[in-house]
Amino acid sequence: MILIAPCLLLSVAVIGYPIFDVIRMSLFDVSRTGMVREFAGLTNFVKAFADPVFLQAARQTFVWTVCVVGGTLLVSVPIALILNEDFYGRTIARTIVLLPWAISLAMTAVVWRYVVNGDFGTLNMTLAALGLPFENYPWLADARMAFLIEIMVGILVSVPFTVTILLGGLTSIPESLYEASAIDGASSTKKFYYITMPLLWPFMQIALVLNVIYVFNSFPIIWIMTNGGPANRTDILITYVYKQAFAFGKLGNAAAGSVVMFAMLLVFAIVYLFLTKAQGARNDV
Amino acid sequence: MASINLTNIRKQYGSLTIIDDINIEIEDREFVVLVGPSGCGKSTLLRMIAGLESISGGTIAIDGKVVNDVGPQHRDLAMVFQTYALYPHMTTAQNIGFPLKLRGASKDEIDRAIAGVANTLHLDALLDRQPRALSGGQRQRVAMGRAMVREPRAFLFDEPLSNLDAKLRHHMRIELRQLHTSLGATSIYVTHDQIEAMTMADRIVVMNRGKVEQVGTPLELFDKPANVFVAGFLGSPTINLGNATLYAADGSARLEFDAGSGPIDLANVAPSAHRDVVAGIRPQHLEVVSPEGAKLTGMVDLVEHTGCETNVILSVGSEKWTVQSRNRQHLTQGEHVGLVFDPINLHLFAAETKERI
Amino acid sequence: MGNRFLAALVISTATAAALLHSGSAWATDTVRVRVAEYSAKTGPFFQELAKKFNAANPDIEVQIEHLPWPEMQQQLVSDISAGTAPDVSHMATRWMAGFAKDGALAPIEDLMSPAFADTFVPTYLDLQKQDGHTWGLPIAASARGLFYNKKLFDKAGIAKPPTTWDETFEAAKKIAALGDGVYGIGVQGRDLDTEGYWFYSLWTHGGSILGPDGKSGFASPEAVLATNNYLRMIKASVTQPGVTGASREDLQNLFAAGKMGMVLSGPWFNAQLAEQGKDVEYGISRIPVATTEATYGVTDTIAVLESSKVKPQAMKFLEFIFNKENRLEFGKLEGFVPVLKAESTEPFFTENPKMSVFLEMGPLAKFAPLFPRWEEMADGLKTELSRIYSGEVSAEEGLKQAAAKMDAILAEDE
Amino acid sequence: MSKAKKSLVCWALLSPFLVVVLFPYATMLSTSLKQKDEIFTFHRTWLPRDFYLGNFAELIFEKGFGRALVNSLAISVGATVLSLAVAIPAAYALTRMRVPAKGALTNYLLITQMISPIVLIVGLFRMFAYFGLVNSLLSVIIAHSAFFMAFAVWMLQSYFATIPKDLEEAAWMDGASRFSAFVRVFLPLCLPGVVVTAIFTFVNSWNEYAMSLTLLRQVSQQTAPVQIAFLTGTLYQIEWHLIMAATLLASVPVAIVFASIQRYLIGGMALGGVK
Repeated sequence: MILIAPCLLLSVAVIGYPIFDVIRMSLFDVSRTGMVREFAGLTNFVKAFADPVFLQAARQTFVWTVCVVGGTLLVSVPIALILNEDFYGRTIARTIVLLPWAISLAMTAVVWRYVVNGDFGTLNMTLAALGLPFENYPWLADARMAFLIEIMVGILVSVPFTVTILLGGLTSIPESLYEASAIDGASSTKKFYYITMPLLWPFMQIALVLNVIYVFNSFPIIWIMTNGGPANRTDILITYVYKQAFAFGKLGNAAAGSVVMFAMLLVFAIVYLFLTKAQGARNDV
Repeated sequence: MASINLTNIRKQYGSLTIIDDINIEIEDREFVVLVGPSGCGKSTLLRMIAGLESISGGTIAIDGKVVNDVGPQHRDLAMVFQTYALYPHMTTAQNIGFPLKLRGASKDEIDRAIAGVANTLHLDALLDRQPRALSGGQRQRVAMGRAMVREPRAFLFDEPLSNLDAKLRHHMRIELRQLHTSLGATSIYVTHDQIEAMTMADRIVVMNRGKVEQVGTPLELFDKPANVFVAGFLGSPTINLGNATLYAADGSARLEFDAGSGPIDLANVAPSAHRDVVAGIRPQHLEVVSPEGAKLTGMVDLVEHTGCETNVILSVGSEKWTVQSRNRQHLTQGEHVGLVFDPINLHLFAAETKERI
Repeated sequence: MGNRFLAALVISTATAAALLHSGSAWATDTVRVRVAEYSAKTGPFFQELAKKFNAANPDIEVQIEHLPWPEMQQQLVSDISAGTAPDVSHMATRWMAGFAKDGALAPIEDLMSPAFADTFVPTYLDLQKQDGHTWGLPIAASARGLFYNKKLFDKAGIAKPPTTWDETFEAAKKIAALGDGVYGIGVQGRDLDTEGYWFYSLWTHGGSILGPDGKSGFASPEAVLATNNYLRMIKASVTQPGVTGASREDLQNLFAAGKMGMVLSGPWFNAQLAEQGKDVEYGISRIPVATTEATYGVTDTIAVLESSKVKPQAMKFLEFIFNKENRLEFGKLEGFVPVLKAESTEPFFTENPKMSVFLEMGPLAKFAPLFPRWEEMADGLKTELSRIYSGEVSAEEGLKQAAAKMDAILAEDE
Repeated sequence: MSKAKKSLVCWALLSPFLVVVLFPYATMLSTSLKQKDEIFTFHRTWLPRDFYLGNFAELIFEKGFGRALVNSLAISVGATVLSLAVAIPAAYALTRMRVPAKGALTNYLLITQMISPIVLIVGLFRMFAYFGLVNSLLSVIIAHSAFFMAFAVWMLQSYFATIPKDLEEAAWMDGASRFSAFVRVFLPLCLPGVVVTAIFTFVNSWNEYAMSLTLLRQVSQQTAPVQIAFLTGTLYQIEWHLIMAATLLASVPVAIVFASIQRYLIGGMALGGVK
């Protein structure tokens, strides 16, 4: 008990109060300077749901989270498999794969904003040098393209963490299983399908849950690269909430939005726990 | 060295009772083996003695002093774990010296003690190795050395040989027993292997489902098992059991197997009223004869040759029985044979309580 | 009244203390001043000013905190809500109304002497007033003009800078026809000041932000014309590609690289061009006109916060900042137009054609309204402009939406 | 397949991703070696005019970026130490002891991870201001520890679970107190896990922006990411040459740490196998 107390105390003290503060603000009329005025019931929530931009941001958050997390797993699994092989220069390759982790998200976003700049960015410079028609293509002007690029950057920065977890998982699969399956006549695809995937699955689950939480709440990439634009088409809930709070001074609305975001993740966590539990129960039978 | 007394020991997890009212008195210098099938609570009991598990009820006393609330580090017992639990980051010497180091012994003392133990256990050449560079037997020895180095009040062994191959296990059994003879230390030894129990123990405690079934010297238990469970647990191959009826006729006791034997006169049993029993006869006490005139017959299923002994597995009624004999038997599968035995070797248990009559 | 009494009390206490313990440390009043950075030079400039001020006023210690613009609002909100706000803070004038309405700012008309108030160009000081109080001082002011690349004009055979939007369009076409990755004119489509870029066209087409009926003027026929003015340029591909992806900074960079014929911007751009666009020969002319001549006037505000316990000392520092010498230096450094009458006659402004044009347009300047929720209205407008520029909706349709949003907010705040 | 051939295939398969990873680094390097007026020019080039190191010098000597790196280092080390100091005992208790309401506790820790610090920033700031902790590196250390601790607990827990319980029990039997068994036997064994967790916390803290920005207002206290943001945040022009140089400077130490402990990192993440 004494051992857990400091951890709990620190967490409750530092995070607990702000959480309480946000919930309180979501239920009150709040001035732009954070002064809590009269009780407002669910007005802030009603206002949030009545705002088409909020709903749009919610939809886009879904797309953003699914694409980034899904893309991350799709990219990470093959990379982890390759990095788990023994080949010349593996240490270097592993280090390079980890590199995006070494820069903060905000800085990554700043650099990428420069990279994809139409006239001065290094991307168009390189593509043009390769003879491709991208002299001055404005990557961030079109909402769909901008969102796609942001998703790609989102994947890029999530890969190191995910690959690390998956590599940890791969190294924990005993070699004897592969030997056994080889004797049983399994081809390498079958080995992957029947041995690697099932044994890697718990690690993928961990990566999935944590990535969903991180990506759902990920702020800097979109904020810096497109600021939610053009026309709110790349807004996600967190950028929406931030604008409400600090650009428009609607702290109550922002708090309500934050609570809704939190509730969404909570529902995700509960569904996840429920599913894994159900699956666990099936496996036990 | 010490005596250890367990009085009304209980262990519960919620409504689940793991150890149910156990009383055992272990005398100073005694080698006691706790034996029973897996899950019977023997390891839990040992860990309770060690102080690694809390006690839900009853008292544990070492040398007459109740130690229920004394932590494992203060009970002055040594334990050898099934996995050996060698510290992977320490060398053999460091592993062995660790208990002394914790007690603040001087470096000289420690070195001397390590050298002494290493000498006894033939570990001298391995002192600088780390556990991962040792074989299973060597690891086992290091674990022993770590237990021995500080002359504890008692040794606790938790299936210490179960990870060794058969030959090594036999060898270590002898060594352990010799060690006990020379050290004369109180020892409690947990195993599921009845041969270990029989060969090593001064006294055996047979446990089943959290209860003590019987306590006694190996031969007492073998010769006079208190119930069907003990009879079935000790001895290899397993005792042959059959349902039978006991009754009195002509002033003497008679037994008739349900499998369809003729009446067998039992000279050494007092005649009693008609009752259902379980009768047991050890494979060594059975003999295969020709079926003619035999009171008990069976059909040969399989003949096993182990070299000096031959085991014949047969169907007797619905039961599978084994006959062990020193003579080579030339029998074929499906052959009908007769079985004879000296009634003096019969074990009789009440059918209802499964207790010895 | 109360303020004055307090001020008198504080000053007399401070004076008494100073007399008793002249030069001793405990008598100093700390004034925390927060400034946002226009450029990397802003912070150091104010640090230097504070050093000078502190040396001259041993009883006051000014501490400068400087922050990037994008973080200012968030930090100010956090600070005010936590009671750790500075005594003086820099802010955009458009935020001022909101903070004033919520009681976060101190009215300063009683803190400053009439003589000091009189040194300001009235237009800019008036912008800091609302509900009968003055809420701050105009720390920066700018008007906007048309920057044009002389070399590109020569190449395209354009004799003089355009004065009407039609001429501008023609010029842009000629420049764009030069090829080689050169664009005729920049149109801004994202981030800070996107709405401002649109106001240039709105006002010069005779439109206004707030209609005569007190409702949004975003959807007026003039506004539609103003929007179509840009739209025809976009459709004719005489602007940079990807208008909706281009921020003010992007346009300025293109101009500085010599890739853009014309861009509408403010005096600060001179400073950047001096550093980054050394090869670009450029001129600045008035904003092109359709029906009415106008420019966009923007000020930023430096205000004293209501929570400050050293308001008179804070004011003293403000007076120091706004002396002519310091203002002039600031103006030269960052390239803002004068806010002090005395500055306006300085040769730096009057004789430099790259500054004088902004000065001349000063009287024509129109300003964004001081609504507490202006940011929201502007954001709604920006969103619709972005849809219009990308061809997703027509000007009429998009502007109607933006106007509806503005009207809804106005109605809510009534 | 020979190892050489396999290596070729592996590199070939990885190359698309590696290019994407390295592209921004190449951009940073190229831009940071350019002078200010070279960045927005008519004819862009990858290669700088002359490899100009002045940006780095300007950053360190004029902008005080060295100071910011030191601040970042102090905060990251502090946050790592503090969060490990509370997370290790908690993770130990959760894996080794019967903790009442264990489920609720783990759920709570998961929940704290679900809320972005950005939406909590106002409340967080109010609280630190109330305790007078604004403008002190300590406050950021505390805030970082609180936010990164849950992940640390989670990671340590899964690592601790792989350490056989027997080993500590053996130590207790050998006469070690709980504490000394923990320090002498348990900790040395889970060192790889602890190191990996420490690295995670360190990197998270090193890169964290929002809390450092809000809680530290004095220029002398700024962390590296905050100072880089200041370079981007000026109103009228972004100092790309300095930003790229600063980003490079801030990421190189982390990259070197990654390279040197990379074996450890993946080994430590393998949640099994201390034998």
